[in-house]
Amino acid sequence: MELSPADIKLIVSTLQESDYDEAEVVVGDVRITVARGGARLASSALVAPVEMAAPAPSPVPAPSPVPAPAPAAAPAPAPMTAAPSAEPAPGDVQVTSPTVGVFWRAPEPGAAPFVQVGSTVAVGDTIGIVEVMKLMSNIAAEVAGVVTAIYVDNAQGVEFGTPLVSIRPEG
Amino acid sequence: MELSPADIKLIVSTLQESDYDEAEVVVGDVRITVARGGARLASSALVAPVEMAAPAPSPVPAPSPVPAPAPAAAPAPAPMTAAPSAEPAPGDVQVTSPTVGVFWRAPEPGAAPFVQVGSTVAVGDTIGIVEVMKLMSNIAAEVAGVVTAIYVDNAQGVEFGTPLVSIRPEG
Amino acid sequence: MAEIRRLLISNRGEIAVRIIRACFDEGIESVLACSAADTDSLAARLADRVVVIGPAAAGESYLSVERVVAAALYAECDALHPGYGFLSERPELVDACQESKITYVGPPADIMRRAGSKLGAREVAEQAGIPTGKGTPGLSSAAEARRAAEELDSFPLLLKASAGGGGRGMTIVRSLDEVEAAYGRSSTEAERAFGDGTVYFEPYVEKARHVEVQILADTQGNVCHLGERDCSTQRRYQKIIEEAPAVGLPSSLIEQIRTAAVDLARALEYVGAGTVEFLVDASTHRFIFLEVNARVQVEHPITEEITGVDIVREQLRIARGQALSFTQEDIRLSGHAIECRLNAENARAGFLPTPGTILHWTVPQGTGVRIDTYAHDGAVVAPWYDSLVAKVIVHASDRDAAVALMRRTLSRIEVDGISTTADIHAAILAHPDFAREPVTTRWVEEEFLPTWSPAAV
Amino acid sequence: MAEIRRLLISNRGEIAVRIIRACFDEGIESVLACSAADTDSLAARLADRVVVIGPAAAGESYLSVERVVAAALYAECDALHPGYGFLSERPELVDACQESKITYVGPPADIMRRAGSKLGAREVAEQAGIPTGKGTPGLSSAAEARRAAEELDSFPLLLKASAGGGGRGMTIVRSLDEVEAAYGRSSTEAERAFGDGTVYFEPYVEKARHVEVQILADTQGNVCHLGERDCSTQRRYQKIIEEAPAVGLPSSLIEQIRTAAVDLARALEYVGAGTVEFLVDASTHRFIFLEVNARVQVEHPITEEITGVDIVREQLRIARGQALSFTQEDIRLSGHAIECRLNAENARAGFLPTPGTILHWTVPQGTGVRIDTYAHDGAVVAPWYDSLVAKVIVHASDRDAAVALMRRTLSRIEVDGISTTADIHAAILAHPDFAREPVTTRWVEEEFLPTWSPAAV
Repeated sequence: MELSPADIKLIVSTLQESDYDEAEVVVGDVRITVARGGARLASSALVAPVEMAAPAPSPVPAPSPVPAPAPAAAPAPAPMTAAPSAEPAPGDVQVTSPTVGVFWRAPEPGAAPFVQVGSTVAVGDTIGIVEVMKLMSNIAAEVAGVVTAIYVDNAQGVEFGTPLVSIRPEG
Repeated sequence: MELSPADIKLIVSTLQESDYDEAEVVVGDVRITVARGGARLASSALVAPVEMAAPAPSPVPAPSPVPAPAPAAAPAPAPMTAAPSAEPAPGDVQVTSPTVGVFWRAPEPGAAPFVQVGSTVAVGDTIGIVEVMKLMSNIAAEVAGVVTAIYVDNAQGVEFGTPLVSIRPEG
Repeated sequence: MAEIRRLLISNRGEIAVRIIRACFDEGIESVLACSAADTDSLAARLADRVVVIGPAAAGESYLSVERVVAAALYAECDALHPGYGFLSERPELVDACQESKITYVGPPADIMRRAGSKLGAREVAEQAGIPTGKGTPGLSSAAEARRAAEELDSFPLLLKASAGGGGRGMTIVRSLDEVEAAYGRSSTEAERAFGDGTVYFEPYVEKARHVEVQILADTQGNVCHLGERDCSTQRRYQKIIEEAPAVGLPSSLIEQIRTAAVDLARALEYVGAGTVEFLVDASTHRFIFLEVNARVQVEHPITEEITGVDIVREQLRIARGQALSFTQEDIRLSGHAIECRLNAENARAGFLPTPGTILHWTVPQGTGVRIDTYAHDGAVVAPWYDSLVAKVIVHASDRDAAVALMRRTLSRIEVDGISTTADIHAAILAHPDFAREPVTTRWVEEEFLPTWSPAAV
Repeated sequence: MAEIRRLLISNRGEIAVRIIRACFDEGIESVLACSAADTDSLAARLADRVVVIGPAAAGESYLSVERVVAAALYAECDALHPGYGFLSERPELVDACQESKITYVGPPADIMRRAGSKLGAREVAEQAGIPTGKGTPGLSSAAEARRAAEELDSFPLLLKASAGGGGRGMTIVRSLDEVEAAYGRSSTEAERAFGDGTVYFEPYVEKARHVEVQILADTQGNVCHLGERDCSTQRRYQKIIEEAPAVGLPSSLIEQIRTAAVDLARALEYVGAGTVEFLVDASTHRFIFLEVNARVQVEHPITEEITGVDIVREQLRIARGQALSFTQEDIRLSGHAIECRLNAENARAGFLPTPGTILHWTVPQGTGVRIDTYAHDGAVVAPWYDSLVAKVIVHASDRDAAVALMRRTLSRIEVDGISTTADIHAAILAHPDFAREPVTTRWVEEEFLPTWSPAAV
């Protein structure tokens, strides 16, 4: 890995925003050591380097298990909600929206949602509907497995490529 | 990774804006150690001496402004000739012009040129003169060796960085 | 009055940038509805918000009425500007906007339907006393086409598609023998391109100039023209250089053409920005009505330059229900403007499109030089869409000065990473025929290209 | 008449781009003399040719009279434009150009010498009956400074350097005790910055507005003013926002100031573009002459916007020996223009310069918005030179509209990779004091910054 001065700047500002009073980052022949609030600079020459791990990615927000009412008398779509940062767990398969539109988790208002976190799905099972104007598109599971995350609430607007659910393949 | 003075400036100003009272950044043979607010410079004092090695000065030798006896009735400089594509042979050292100006291969009109291809030069030997307005700069060989190429004709205009000659180091 | 606070732009490239500029000027929030291929485009950078509506393929993004309207609802836009091309002349989009209470920046659906059918518009023109090509009605079979050609009995004829534009579906027919094959070709191409295979005959004018009049009409009954453009420099019915005004024609003829355009707009009860296209016989100076384009035109900037009117801002005014910001008497044409369409094409290799990443983009800055583009260092010319990269527009005191300024401008354009048509533009502008006066519509193909680069013909 | 076919630009950044534009307009070949740090700059891209004159350090490139003239000879230029800063007010460059038969775009050397010395110019102004600061002559020692201060006996006083500008060498002296330390500081700074340690006293005006008049004078005796600019929004004597015209002052006062500027230009037998700077006491509305800037000014675009005159092209006309393209009667001031200097600085960290590579550069396009810059994606803000990255200029119908347009423009600027002063500009424009009327020269430091960001004071 090659670091540029801009990278060093980024690292220092990352450390700056962290809680750490002392830190050392060694990447190849680059070593960055910082200390504050009375902490002393433990010289790298004297101690083993403390590897400052990159912060873990923010956990995916738990999807609301509440099955909200779906189409029929469709309410105005929830507008412009920022897509949640959706990083699937390694090996999980993400299903994304094929179009701009509104995501419906259940076939009709009051009905049970197609899937919940923990549901087992087969290939082709419907996991939700994306409505574009009055056109309903069934969204199908591309793999068989267990639903591990649902990223979008019922009746929420989605864009092309917005992650909808994650599935951990079975077998 | 190679640091320029601008990079060092960037790193120091990054640290400056941070909360850290002590910091050390080591990149290859460059070590930047800072401390403030009563903090002591712990590391470098205990280990190696502070090696705030500034990058090597620009490779261009300081031209000696020795007034060389130059063209009496100076012809107009040959204008805007595209710099010949000058790729030195591996291992050869290129001498480049320290300034925009006119290159003179001989100390005066009609005199023998300072060097020819095949000439042997010692460190500091004059290989030509670059005239900028009426100021003459002797261009000196930085290494001892044999002249392997001369890229610029007599009285030809050169820019900063234009390759003038190549020298194959001896020994 | 319909207030416009947030406007969806269902387009891409330079026209999206142009519309965002008008939004900025009007204090309107701009939302770009774009495909997944365009999320890093200049328009996406400049827009206040971006909604990704579908994958790169236009059919599932820019050409989907449903997705475009869904994006407008999703982003809570109160208006929609379709630009040109894509859905800009689809009455279904206008209807869908109306249903969703979104102000459509363009003519109402019924007017668009009337203006959009060439046969229908020709009928209205005839009723208004405007010369038309005295062509046939729509032809529904090769046999009918043959009968019609026999009846007309004056070749050459031109087979044209009633729907759509851009030269698609057009075929020149020089004898009776060619009719049936030509019918098949035209009708199939029209069906494929516009979903409507209706074609018809018009007399074909050998030496013709394409002259079109820019119209602006508001909902309060004001109809103004902004002078005319000459778009005769074409290759395969595609405009490549446009000029305003049209020079080298009798002023009485120009006056008749402008009046005809306004008359037709009134007869159509037209609302919005529109262009009425005419063909002028270069020898007889007779003109005939061709068609109406019910949207902003690619070449609108040259009219903006010679009139000082901002056509896209006027579109927004009209959409809000406001009156035009000027009257016909306010319009004074000043100087001469030329536009060169810089396409990502290699003219010397049969105008092969050259999509790719622009590695280096340098265009000169100068007084009277305007460059409408989405290009910059690192911009992607996507293979999915048309090849127009930049419109190079100059404005100077007269045609000679404009030609000189355009030549100087083109000579300073540097592009790496893609081929552009800058070289053919420069060659056309340097040609004595072009320098003397505007050329006719077949000049590029018949006179210029064969000597410039045989491969390009 | 001296024809100009090829012009050397011995400058960099946005002003080099600006001069290249004027060359394009005038049909002049542009040659950029640049340092090794600037060979990939926008100016280098736009110039017809580039000559590398030395390493990044300005002393061995942009500040070397010899190298700049050598570059002009090398590239066979017949004229040289120095821009602003660097060598633009060095009579030695003018002399060297004359020796080499290169047309210098600027005043003759003797006029530049006369105008460039503040003390000398003040003397000419006094003879012409123009109010001056009634200051002292040049002071050659701390003791002399103390005697002069005792004699004047009215504090506060301002110690100023006779040479140079940009606020360097200026010190406010509020009591006799401070004189000697202040003298040492000012004189040393002036010596270091301009090679001339001469300083002098002027009365210090607490609430002052900086008003300057743009002058254009040709070799045929025509002297015109293009109205005035208000440049009171300063930090540490550095202009950060400029406006044209100066509003909120009695029109009779403005008239006097404009007349004084023209009178002074005539008294100096001035030739070229120049700026006459005045200080206006915001309470008494009395004005005094400050100094002459014998070159194009950073803030010249706002004057171009309200007058329609292209100042750089007029400089080229004057250099060729042509008459100005207009008369004083032709000049009509229209609307209000504002310029914000976007610097690569972190205002919240004491205006620390932030050189680096611009990773992302997006500025809005809009009517009345002009951005003079060398920035683009990937452009390098070099640590070697000043931090001005872009001049954001707006022009609207009146001051309120211009302030609103500037705020909208700033809100749409996106820059990554470097810090810019866009945030502080936006905050100043949003401040009720600024919105009401132009502020005074100490307002930013004394009123605005302490509440905005204590770190920035």
